Amino acid sequence: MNKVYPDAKSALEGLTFDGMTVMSGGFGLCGIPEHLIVALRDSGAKDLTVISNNCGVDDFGMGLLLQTRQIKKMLSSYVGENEIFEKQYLGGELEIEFNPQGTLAERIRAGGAGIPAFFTKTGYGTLIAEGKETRQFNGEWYVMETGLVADLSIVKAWKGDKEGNLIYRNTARNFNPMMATAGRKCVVEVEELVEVGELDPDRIHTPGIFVDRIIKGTNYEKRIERRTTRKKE
Amino acid sequence: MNKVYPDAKSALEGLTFDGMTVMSGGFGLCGIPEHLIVALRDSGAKDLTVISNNCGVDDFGMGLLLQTRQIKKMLSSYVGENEIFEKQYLGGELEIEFNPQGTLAERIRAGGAGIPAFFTKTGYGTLIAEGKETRQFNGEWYVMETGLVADLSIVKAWKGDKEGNLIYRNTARNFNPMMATAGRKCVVEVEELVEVGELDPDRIHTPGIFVDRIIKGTNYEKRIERRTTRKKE
Amino acid sequence: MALTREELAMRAAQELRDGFYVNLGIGIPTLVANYIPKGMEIVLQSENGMLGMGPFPYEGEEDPDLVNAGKQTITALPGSSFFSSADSFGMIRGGHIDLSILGAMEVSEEGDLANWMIPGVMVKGMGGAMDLVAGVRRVVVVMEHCNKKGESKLLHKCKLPLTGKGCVDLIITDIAVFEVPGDGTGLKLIELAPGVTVDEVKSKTKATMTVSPQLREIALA
Amino acid sequence: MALTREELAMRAAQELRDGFYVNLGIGIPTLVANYIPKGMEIVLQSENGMLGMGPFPYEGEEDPDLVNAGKQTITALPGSSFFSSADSFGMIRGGHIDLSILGAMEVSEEGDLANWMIPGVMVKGMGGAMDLVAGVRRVVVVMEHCNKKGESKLLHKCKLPLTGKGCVDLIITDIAVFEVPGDGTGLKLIELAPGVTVDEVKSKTKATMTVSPQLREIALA
Repeated sequence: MNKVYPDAKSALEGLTFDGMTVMSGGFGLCGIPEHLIVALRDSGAKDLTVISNNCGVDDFGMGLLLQTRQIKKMLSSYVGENEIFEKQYLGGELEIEFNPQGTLAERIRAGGAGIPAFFTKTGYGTLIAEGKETRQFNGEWYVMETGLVADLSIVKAWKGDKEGNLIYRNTARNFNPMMATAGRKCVVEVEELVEVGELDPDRIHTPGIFVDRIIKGTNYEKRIERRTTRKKE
Repeated sequence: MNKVYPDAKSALEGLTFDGMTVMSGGFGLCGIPEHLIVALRDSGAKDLTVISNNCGVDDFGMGLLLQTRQIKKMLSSYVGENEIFEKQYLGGELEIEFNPQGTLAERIRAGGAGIPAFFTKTGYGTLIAEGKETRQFNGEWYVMETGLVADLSIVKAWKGDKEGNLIYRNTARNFNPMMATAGRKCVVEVEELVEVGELDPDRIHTPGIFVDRIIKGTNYEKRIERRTTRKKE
Repeated sequence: MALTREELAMRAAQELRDGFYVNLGIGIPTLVANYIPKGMEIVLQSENGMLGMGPFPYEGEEDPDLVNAGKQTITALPGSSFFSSADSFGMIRGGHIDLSILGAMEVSEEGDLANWMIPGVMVKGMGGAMDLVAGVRRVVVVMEHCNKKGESKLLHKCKLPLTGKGCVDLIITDIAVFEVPGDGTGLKLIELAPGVTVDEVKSKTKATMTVSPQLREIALA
Repeated sequence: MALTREELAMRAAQELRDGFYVNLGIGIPTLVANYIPKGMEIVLQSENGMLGMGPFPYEGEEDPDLVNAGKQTITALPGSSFFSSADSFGMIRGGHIDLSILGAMEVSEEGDLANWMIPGVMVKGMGGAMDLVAGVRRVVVVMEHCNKKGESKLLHKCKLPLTGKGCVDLIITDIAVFEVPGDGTGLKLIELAPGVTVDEVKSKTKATMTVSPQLREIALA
């Protein structure tokens, strides 16, 4: 069972189709599967529903699929960094379903863990709860939210082995581990691909069982969205 | 904010009371907080509701609290290794609520994560679903289960730092990480207590935010329940 | 001739496919690990929180922090990973395990399974069995065809409390193999142990059953 | 005299307690980190998946894999930990964060908060704000008392779509500090900015309010 593919294009081959749902890891531009996003664009698949906390910027990350008008609908918690997004949204070309960030994260985790629905306090009494079942537990009100799954998850990790065991780095972990569990197919890109057995089994964040295909990405841009620094004193 | 206590007895001081609910980590005898269990026994707190996957053996682990009749009720998935248990149960002294192991794990995780209820396929159409709400999602039937919290969680980790950041080892992880999140108070014992900053932040399984008190245990027995080996050829 | 425990395990091992992630129950299912075909990559899951379960340790190398779901000391393999019980059962419930092989006390013609509780006898608990049968993609039961009293363990309806409803996909007994279509037609006999006749199976089976046109002998080579 | 942004942050910092785990919103709340009293141990959470957020990196030491919830490059500290967004919001929703300090567009006299959406204007999303106000034990709002048109941001009822219902515990504005009893009595004025009168606050506040018998001047030393 070889899971290793030579590049992003080959790794997505046969897995993309029009109208599909795709989960894409990352928070802002941090920890996004930058090569797989390009390959997804190049696949030409259109009318995509994309589940991703944000939608990249105009010329990087998921923004690339806005440029080509491949996205029909986004499920996100925040999309403020993207002018093309705004234009397509206001023009009625793009649909958006806002989810509170924690609800989004939990819905994906639930989808991967076989939980079709759960209750959360988040959003009770707000627009988010409209049309959803609400219920009291122990005197407090909660909203029922459903699990999310996707046809395909694209995930970025730091290190991976050939079995698909993954380790993330710093805050680039974010949505990637849950998305790895919630895609019917999961394709991963890593900066470093090692032999099976090289990763400490207690350190693995995502076990290989969730990973169908893996590539070693090269020439990572890893663009920084808001470079903030302090001066050396 | 000092979280470090000199020993198990002092670490439980002021946290135990009659009729309380206690979560105790471990699977069988693997990864149980063996010193905190002894301290809990010595605290004399009685009429305890204990949430623990198993109930130890007659003379080790949670079995010690059966000897002293401190347990009123157990929530477990399997209690087959314990004769005192059987005697007290059949004698009507001890109540038991069986939970499927995955449902138990998820209920604890939910309790710690602010989720009062969720749906699972597990147990649908069985005794476990009796009296519980059942519901269809996407054509399949699910059972609603509720989140669990406890007055106190006692947890065993391998390494910890003085802030309470924890790392578990091998399959001794089991129920410990979720229980750490689901106790109103959480007390931890570790085999190795290190300075803050010594643990790799990407390796930490339980962040210190969940830990109220921590001790370094000594003279671990770490009893093996079923020693199975193969011969060297 | 009824199959031996080892032969049952050999037959069950034929359900493995390259790349499968598999959970094996206690007893005969555990023996299946000894019959993984050479060159086939199988990763064994232990529901207490491990993928990549290896063989028992050598004497003197037992690690109290490394046990399987049967609480036996085991070893890790290259590529193993450890995780919490919540993550482990998320994996199981979420349908990520390809195959579960486990024992049974009773199976009904609709694939209901009973293997955790006998009323009137001290109940030890279901452990992870209910989660496994509900969540794993394919559930294979391996068991004796009849109980100690000689009564069929294959029934119209289970008498014992259920572990799962309509969850069994395949039943391997010491005399026959059945598919479970779960469509109201009952069990479908697809294989016979060497020397066993359809009539013998029918006489020992208290469940509605059909016989596959492709009925063949269990292959044990 | 209305408080400056820095003074607002100084006042908000008085809500910190030793050992607190705290989430700071974008804008003025971020400045609170500069006023943590010496010797007090505060751990800052960043909801994208980090505890123990440190200061901005030195120039040239920015790490694209290390950003805060505002997507700014930051640093880690000894004792930091990283985790997934699901674990991060489990922490938040589960009530493990002691204090959240965040900005607002409107707050109602019952502690309803609006800070994510203006109908008719392009909506960027709520990010983690709804989760924070629903889950964190104590929610402190720091904001200008009036909006750019000079209208009160403290209202009987929020006009804007809510971020959370009855979630605010304390409101710190540039002219006053209010507790939110949430019991139908309205906001309770407890502190005034230097030189500000109760009448001035009343004239600028479109919410039911009471005045605490212990009313005092905001301490900024």
